[in-house]
Amino acid sequence: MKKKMLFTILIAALALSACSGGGGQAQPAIVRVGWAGSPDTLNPGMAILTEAYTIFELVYDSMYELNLDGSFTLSLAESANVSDDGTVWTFKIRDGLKWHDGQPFTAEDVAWTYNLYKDTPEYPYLNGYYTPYFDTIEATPDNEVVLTLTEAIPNIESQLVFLYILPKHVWESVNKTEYENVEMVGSGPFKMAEYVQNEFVRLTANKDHFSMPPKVDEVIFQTFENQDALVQAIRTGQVDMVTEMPNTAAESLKADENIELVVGAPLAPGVTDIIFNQLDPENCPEGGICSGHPALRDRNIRLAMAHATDKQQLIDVILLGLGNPGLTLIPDGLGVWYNSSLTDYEFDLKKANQILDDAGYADTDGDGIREMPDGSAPLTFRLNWPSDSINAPRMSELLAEMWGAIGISLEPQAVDPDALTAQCCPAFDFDIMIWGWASDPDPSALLYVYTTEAIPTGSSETGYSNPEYDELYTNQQVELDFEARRDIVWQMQKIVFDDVVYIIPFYDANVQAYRTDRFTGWITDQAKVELSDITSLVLIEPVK
Amino acid sequence: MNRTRAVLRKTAWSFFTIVFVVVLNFFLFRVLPGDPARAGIRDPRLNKDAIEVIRVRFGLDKPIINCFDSLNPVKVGNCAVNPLETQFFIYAKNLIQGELGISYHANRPVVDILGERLWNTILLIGVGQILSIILGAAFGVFAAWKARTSLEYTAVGISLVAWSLPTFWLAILLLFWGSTMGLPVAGKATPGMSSLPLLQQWGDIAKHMLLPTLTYTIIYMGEYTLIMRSSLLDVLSEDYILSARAKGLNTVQILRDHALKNAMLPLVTVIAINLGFTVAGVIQIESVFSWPGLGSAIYEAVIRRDFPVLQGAFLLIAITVILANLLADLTYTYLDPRVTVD
Amino acid sequence: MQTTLQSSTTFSRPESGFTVFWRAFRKSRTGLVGLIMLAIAIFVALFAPAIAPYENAAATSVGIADIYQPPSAAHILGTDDAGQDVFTNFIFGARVSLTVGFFAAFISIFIGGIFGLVAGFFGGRWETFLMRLTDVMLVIPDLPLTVVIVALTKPSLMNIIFVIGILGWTTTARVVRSQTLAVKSRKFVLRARAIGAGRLHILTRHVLPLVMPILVVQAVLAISLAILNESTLSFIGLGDPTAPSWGQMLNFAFGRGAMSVGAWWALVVPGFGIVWVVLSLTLLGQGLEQVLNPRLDTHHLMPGRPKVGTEAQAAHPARDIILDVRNISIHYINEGKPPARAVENVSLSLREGDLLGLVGESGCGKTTLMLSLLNLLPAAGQVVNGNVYYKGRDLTAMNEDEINNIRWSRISIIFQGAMNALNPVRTVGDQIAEAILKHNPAFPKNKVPERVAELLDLVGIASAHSDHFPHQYSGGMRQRAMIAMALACNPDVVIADEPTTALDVMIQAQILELLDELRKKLGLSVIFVTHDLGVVAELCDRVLVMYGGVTAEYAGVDTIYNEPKHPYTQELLKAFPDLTKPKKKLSSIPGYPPRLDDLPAGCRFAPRCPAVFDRCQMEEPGLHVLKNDHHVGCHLAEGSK
Amino acid sequence: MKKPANAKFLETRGLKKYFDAGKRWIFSPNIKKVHAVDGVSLTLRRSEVLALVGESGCGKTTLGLMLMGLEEPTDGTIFFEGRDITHLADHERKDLRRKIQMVFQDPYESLNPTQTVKEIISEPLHVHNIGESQQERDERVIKALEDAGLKPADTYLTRFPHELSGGQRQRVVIAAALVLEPEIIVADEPVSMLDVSIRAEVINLLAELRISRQIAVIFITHDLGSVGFFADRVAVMYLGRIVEIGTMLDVLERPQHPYTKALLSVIPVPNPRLRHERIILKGETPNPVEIPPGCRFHPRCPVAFDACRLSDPPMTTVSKTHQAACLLMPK
Repeated sequence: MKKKMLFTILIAALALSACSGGGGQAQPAIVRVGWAGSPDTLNPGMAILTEAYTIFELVYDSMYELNLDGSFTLSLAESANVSDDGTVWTFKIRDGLKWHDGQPFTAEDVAWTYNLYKDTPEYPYLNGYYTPYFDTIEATPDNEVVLTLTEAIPNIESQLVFLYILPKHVWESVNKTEYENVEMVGSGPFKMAEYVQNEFVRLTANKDHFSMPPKVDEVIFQTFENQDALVQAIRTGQVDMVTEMPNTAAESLKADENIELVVGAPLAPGVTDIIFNQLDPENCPEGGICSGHPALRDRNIRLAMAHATDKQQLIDVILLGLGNPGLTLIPDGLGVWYNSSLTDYEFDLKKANQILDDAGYADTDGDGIREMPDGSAPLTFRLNWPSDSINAPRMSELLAEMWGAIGISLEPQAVDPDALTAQCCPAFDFDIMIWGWASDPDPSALLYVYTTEAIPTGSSETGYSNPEYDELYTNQQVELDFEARRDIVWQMQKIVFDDVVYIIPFYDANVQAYRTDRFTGWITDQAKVELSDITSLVLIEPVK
Repeated sequence: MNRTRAVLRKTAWSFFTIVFVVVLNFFLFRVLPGDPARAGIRDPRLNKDAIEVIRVRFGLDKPIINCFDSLNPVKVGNCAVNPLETQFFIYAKNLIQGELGISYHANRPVVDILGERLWNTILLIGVGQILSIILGAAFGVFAAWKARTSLEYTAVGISLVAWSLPTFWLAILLLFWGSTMGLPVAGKATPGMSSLPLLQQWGDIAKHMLLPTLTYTIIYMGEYTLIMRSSLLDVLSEDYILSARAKGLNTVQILRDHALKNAMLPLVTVIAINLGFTVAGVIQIESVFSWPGLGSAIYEAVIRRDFPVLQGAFLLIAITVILANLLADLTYTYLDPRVTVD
Repeated sequence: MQTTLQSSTTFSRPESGFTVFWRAFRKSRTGLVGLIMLAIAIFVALFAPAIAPYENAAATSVGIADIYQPPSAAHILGTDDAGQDVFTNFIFGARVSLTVGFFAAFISIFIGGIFGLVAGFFGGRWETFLMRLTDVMLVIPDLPLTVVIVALTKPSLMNIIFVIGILGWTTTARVVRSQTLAVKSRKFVLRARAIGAGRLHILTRHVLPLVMPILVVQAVLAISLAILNESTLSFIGLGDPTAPSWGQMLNFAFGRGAMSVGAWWALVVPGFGIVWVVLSLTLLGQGLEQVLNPRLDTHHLMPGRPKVGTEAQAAHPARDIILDVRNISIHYINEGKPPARAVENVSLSLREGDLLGLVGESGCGKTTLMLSLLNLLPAAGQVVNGNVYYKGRDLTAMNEDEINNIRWSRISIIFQGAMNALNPVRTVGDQIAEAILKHNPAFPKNKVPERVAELLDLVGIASAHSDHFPHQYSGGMRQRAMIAMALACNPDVVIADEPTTALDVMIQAQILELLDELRKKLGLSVIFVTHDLGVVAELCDRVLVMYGGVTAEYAGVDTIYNEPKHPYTQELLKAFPDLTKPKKKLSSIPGYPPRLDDLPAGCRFAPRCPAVFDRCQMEEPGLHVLKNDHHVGCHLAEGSK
Repeated sequence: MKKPANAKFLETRGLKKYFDAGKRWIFSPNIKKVHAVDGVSLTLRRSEVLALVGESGCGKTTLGLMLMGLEEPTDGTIFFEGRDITHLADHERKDLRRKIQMVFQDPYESLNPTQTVKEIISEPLHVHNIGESQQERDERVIKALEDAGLKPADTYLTRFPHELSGGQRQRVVIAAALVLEPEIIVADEPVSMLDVSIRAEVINLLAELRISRQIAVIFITHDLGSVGFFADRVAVMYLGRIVEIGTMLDVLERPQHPYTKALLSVIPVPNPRLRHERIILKGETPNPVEIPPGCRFHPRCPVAFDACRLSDPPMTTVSKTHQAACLLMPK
């Protein structure tokens, strides 16, 4: 009897679950987003991953909003004033703002948060890069925040945009490093409802948000460790949107009439780079091994290789066409900072061969591989990449073929990412690497990579050193005039492009897909695609 | 007396193995190249000071053991360091307090991460093991009983094929088949179900479990079938089966009362040993089906080189396997009266 | 039936070990299929350049349109994520995958083999150390170790092979150790020591050759595991992406969204390759194992062959004859071979309260005859003629259910080797109780222990031992317990099949005494099977001497011993040591008993018979009945009365 | 070389072998001992057949292995031709091995199934580096085979053990022992696994060898019946001790010890007309871990009296050739 009961219950449970999908009554409008990741932590001081920043963007507010075109809009403050010397900024915070828990949101919270970010050494990602120029931050009784800088900087918006404002009344009493912030009291357009790390994040709408009240009721972000499953999920309607997927899926998803596919540069694009170790062993930093092939220090070699690189084929095969040829570390996704005046080295094997011939690299022993002018060593380079990259091996195959055509051979070898870090910099124990950088909206970070100063710290992967470039770098950091700074940045790009410091095969595009049968209003007409831009989720509404 | 002794000795040995694993576990992850503080955090925004902050946070600024700064390459450091301040001592101390360090990636105690995922894996393995054992044993019994019939050839054939399947390959094929059948392809439950009645939640979980469990069952069932079959074939050729038949017992009675218990013995050992090998399978299944268990935690940790998590999971699994083996040994002692301390 | 050779057969060049092995292996269908499948895979790998339609290199002119193209004339299995021909990669992938498999397996077999051999052979501290190490390795999950090793080295093919190899030795070490221990405990190793051979000599000449087959099986399994492991490592991103193995093909197909495009071929083809090779190796392994560790391919629950031959025979037997066996013939059917004529035309009759001795050398069909009485013949055995009447009912005509009621309750058997005939995991008392309850379901449950105690007491075992397991009994006690069990249902007939063969003389005497006592006390009729003439002389009323499956002589005990007519009986008696006539030189019968599947024409004893004459070579003698119910199966007895 | 026929040339004095019962365990320092052989003194003369008789567990096999140097004695000494060979290392024993050879009980187990008959028999020659040339070795192998009754020898050379019958195998084992031209053969139950019709062959073979090659034989058996035909002397063992020793006729016809009497009485006689009263001892040989006090046979002895529980009877001389250890014996 007992057994039978249990069985009945099980059957009932299955039956219930089977019909739970299509309930009749007015269901809340829930947007399901599938993504391949999950926030690493919800503590804004400790977070690294984009997924975390996406949630911050939705749940918190910050001083500025970053728009899809790369421009900034003032968000929390009604107005921002800067002193004439550019060191004192005064932000007037909107009145009547409220935290999700009902407490009033004031300038005090803002000032407290900025001080927290600035003074907590365990938040190195923030105070190491975004707050180094902050001197003092104070709140005034007029609901104003006064930010005093140590020196004038040109890019205050990009410094503030990722500094999310935390509720002082919650954060005052917690351990700043250990706090996991799962409850996440914020002020943004969505409220945290439920969070299970690596499973899902469930947010409910904050319909009272001052600028962007969402039209849907809930957003659920679900983690898919398997990209094929993700594609399958949007196909079968288990999710309404996917933020990333294999490029291969694009074509077939496009064919689905209920799915709209968007391709564009990401807001903070990733850069794939082919890195040449050009460090002269004489300048070997402390702890360095500096075993780079001497030929790579010769610009002719690098230039010839640039001419022998068919970027379009790389884009076609590796990205299925969803990307643009790259020039320098500054991607086209950075908008104005991207030097669009540069013309890429054309793919021309004849020219490449010519360059090598002229420079004295000849194939003296007839094995199809050129030797150094003194005949000492063949042009055989070790090619390494982090073993967690699935695209790099394909790229290495293609590069081996392309460069083989100009008498350069490669010894391809995947390396554990940690081991590669150890091998890379500042050890300089490699010849060529395929790796990548993630970018910041401001070009400064990526430009730093080329500086001489970065060689011993490990940020410089190439060992490139050019005093002229170093000086320009310092200048752009303090140039307040936007146009003038942009010119310097462009000039810097020209220098490193001419010196062929890297070969940047491409800037990859972001591919996202939306189901249009349940929600409408997705932003699909922008040049860029980014989930951490919240506009879509705020704008969409259920299909009637 | 003998049995108590055997139990004691086996328990003691298991304890020593655990201690060994604990120590090995520490050094294994310390011989790795590179600086964990920088690994996976390749970020131009970090300056030297910031890196130092991270190293301090993860306790990597301390010497590994007294006199040795690092193991790779081994070099003699400052012997004046208080041994209590070494990484090894801190690791041991934390371990005793039930702490496994902080995840490089998730900024959370490893214990919390593993803790919440452990149960999901136990659920998956539990159901999968039970199903595969029951089905495998049943097929094995039929195959042996009906030896040299098409029934046996079918059962053995299917089992051999199942045994030969790469786990993740089967998982991905099932995932595609399942998704066309409208089955969920990821996760343990539909997010946001927690407000629904318990029954409905269970049903939802059951639906999510279907594909991973099926994969698991297929992969391991084959092995159990083969073992059960060969073990039962051995038993059925024993003289005491003949004497049971001579006693007038019918086939069912013979199988039930004389053959099964004896034939189960090898299976018990294999099940316990299998737990260790299951890890690789669970990693593949969980990561294909995004099942939030230990396996996918390990997979992510491998991808992200999140060594504290890997180290914790490693320890957890090793200890589980050691205990499972101990349990199997003791079960064996219980099941087979012939086992005494030798 | 032991394999014996006629010493008279002239000898051709004997087969090498390989030929013998191959002949046995050929019979294993699984093994053959596996071998063929593997051969195909190896062939493909070896001749990859000739088979593959394209050269093993990425196509230079690949464009976006070439990626994930479905199967077509140009690409019969489609293209992959880099526009490469899947079929070509599949063919070349066989090379890499098999290389990984073979080399990794070699490493693990090498390490495991040495560890196992050393541990098993030298024992002592080495063994403790190595086996503990093996235990520890077994509980340590492979994967973290692999991660660390791959991170420490580089994910090159060499290192992958190395990692898989050194992580895979544990099973081999265990198996090799136990095999080494088994070989080491065999007497020929002791004998080698006795002739003064050193350890190295014993290890290389005696142990290694016998461990080798196990190593081969292990190697086959290790190869398949290595191939699976390589694909798993590739899946987790720890493989060598520059080595185009099947695992890497899968890795690229996964990582680069083959399924999302619907390019199933990129996924299914390499997966199929892995399944093919792993399956072939598994099958091969199974086949090898069957050869090396031949398990009877029959067991006691397999349905026997239906009886063929004559129907019920005429005359109803005399009233006091309880068991009447009439002209029974039993063959063992071997597929594709002549049947082994294990018993031919044997008749016997057992009177109530009598003790009938059944004597013969090993392999003469005694046990087969006894098993046939209760329809317990193995699956290959078939009653081709004759009947067995128990109180007038034909047992050979009964179905399984009907005979189950006769078994044990009317006729029970005391098996040879009681250790094996008792279930080791159930207590002796429990096994006796089972027999009682089976045939007497109405027996009051609470009285059962009492009855068990009574039975044990009857055979001289203290009832306290009823809770013990068979292994806790000594050999003599087990045999007594077996007797107690045989008496559990008060049977009329007890068949004792060599109950004392493995026992010491004193214990043997005890058991015989006990049997004789019980027979008298309980009025049992007993058939006593033995090869020991002395035992028969001590106990029996009538004796049936069997040779090569036929009746040699059947008569009262005194006739057999004092007036034997068959030359075999005569010779057998001469070969038996008789303490009453010491210092007499023992005579032996030259030659060996015939193989039952290769019987000589004419008399089966003719090749060994001292009185052989021409007729014996041609004609099988009939059974001649002399006075006193004396049956003799010899031409010489013809006509004599 | 002159070989005095009756010189003592193998002798044991107070030979003991104790095994540990169970594994050593930290908490139980006093481990129990199995008293497998518990003080055996005997002598073997040249070309003498000495039968060692007793039930299983009486220590007769262990004794044989100790004589072979395959078990290390716990106590006592073994002399061979007056030389103490008790604790020789393996390399010191090598030449001794040529002189003392062993034949084991199970002919199926004592041959390596992967070796041919020729390999098996020539192996001792290789081990001891005997023979100048291959030809000489081959001749020795053939001679050993023929001496062991395997004729014509060359038909056997290339066979594997599984192609031989039990009797043939046992002959091969004997040939492998003979090839070293030993002076002693220790035969441990060489016929108990064989069928009756074949047993006689092997026993006769050993009896012949002893005459033709002057080989002394220690014949270990549990069956008194099978020794009567060729043993010169018989030693009866019980629980690790010799309880009676004497010439064959002494023991078979004038047994002194009740145990010997019992053993003799239970030997089946192949003649129904000679059925006789048998002395059947109760129970089985006791566990050699706990040796009964006093006379170790007293718990099973049909004629035991009080004194037997208290004093351990010494070996008493019955005649010049006959000794036994029983309190009932006339002094």
